Amino acid sequence: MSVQLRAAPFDPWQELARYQANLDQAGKFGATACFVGTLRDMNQGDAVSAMTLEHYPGMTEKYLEKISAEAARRWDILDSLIIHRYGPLAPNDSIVLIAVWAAHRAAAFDACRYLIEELKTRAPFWKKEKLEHSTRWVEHNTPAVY
Amino acid sequence: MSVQLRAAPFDPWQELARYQANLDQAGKFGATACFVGTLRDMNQGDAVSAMTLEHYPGMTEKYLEKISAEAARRWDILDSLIIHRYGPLAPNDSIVLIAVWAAHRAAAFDACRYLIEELKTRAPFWKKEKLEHSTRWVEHNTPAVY
Amino acid sequence: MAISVKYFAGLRERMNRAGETLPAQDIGTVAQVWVKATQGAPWPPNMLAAVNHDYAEAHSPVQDGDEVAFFPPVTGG
Amino acid sequence: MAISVKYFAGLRERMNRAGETLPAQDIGTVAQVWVKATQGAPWPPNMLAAVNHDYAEAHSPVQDGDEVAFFPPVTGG
Repeated sequence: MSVQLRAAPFDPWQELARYQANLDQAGKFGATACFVGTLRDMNQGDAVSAMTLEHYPGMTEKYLEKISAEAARRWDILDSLIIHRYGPLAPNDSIVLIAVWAAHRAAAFDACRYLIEELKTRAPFWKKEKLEHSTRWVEHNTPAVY
Repeated sequence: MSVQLRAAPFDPWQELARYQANLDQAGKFGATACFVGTLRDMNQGDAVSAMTLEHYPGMTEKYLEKISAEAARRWDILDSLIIHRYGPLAPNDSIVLIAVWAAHRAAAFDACRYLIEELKTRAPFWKKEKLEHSTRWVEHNTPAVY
Repeated sequence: MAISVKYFAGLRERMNRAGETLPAQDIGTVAQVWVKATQGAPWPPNMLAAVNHDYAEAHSPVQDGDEVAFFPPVTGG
Repeated sequence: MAISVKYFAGLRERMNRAGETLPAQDIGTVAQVWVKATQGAPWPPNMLAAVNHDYAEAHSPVQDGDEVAFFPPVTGG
């Protein structure tokens, strides 16, 4: 189980390859579910040229570790990984990576979905978008179902 | 939208990196949901030393393309990728990779889950496991919810 | 022409062949293909069938030139 | 000792400061921290609060030495 905050850009597929290589669960996991959130160049009808992600150091890690432990308690999973950027981002940058390894797919999917929904609802991150002539704080996230 | 059958081992994270690099949707997708199915070294309480995946050439591709098109019809997604092995496999080999790119996470997750469930329920693949002293056809897949 | 028949997985092993070609004469449905291929064996429980790479039922129509496949429940993914 | 107060995102900008230190005297709840920090401003709708890195409510207790944070709805992921 790992929670990582990153100031620098990261490649989610390289991170997954590296993390899984060190997983020490070869042959045990039959299902890996993952989610990558990526900065789009458009939001609410406006072109977005850059974004700054503010967070609450200390509380962020504590919260993400708490939901990772909760996922492991609720579902029969082998491991989980959360990587989240902070600081300045450019469009097409990965914002968040969540991955869950399990023997079976239902647990992997459900735990992965749980982690991203909890993260989006409660983890102390705030997005400030740079538009053509202004900046704005994002007011709320896209709901889970729409 | 791509459906690929592979006789040789593949690295799902390298495939994702390569496919996404050619996606021509940079800045458009905010959510990528993916699933990797991996051969475990144990099934139904027995050690599995190898597996052979038989499929129905022609029908397999047609079926996977049909569900990919159906996913694009049902959900607001930008692209999808399905890669599936056939032939002889070793434990820890990737069996299947499914990835869905979308603007928002609900569509990406739901389409990804739909694709793996449809694949498992109806795509013409059959697993034959090699155990210590025998081989056996897998009778049915793990259900979606358990 | 004729009907091309294919068998997969455990069914292929039980039939002792991967497929065969049957004369289209007197064949109008998938069930009739099965009966002719097996000399009258009952339809196995859970057996699936396809006509020209699409799933089909026992009563689905079969025409001269079609490819008909029989196989057990699938286990991919 | 004292109460350490932090503000984030749009609230930080509106407060014109990232945080401050308040004397713990007469402070027993999160709501009282907010009142003292703002000289009596009302609790903004949707504002969230945390005590020592855990979510808290307006009525949650605050002790000398605690870190209390106020912030708008979160938008990570």
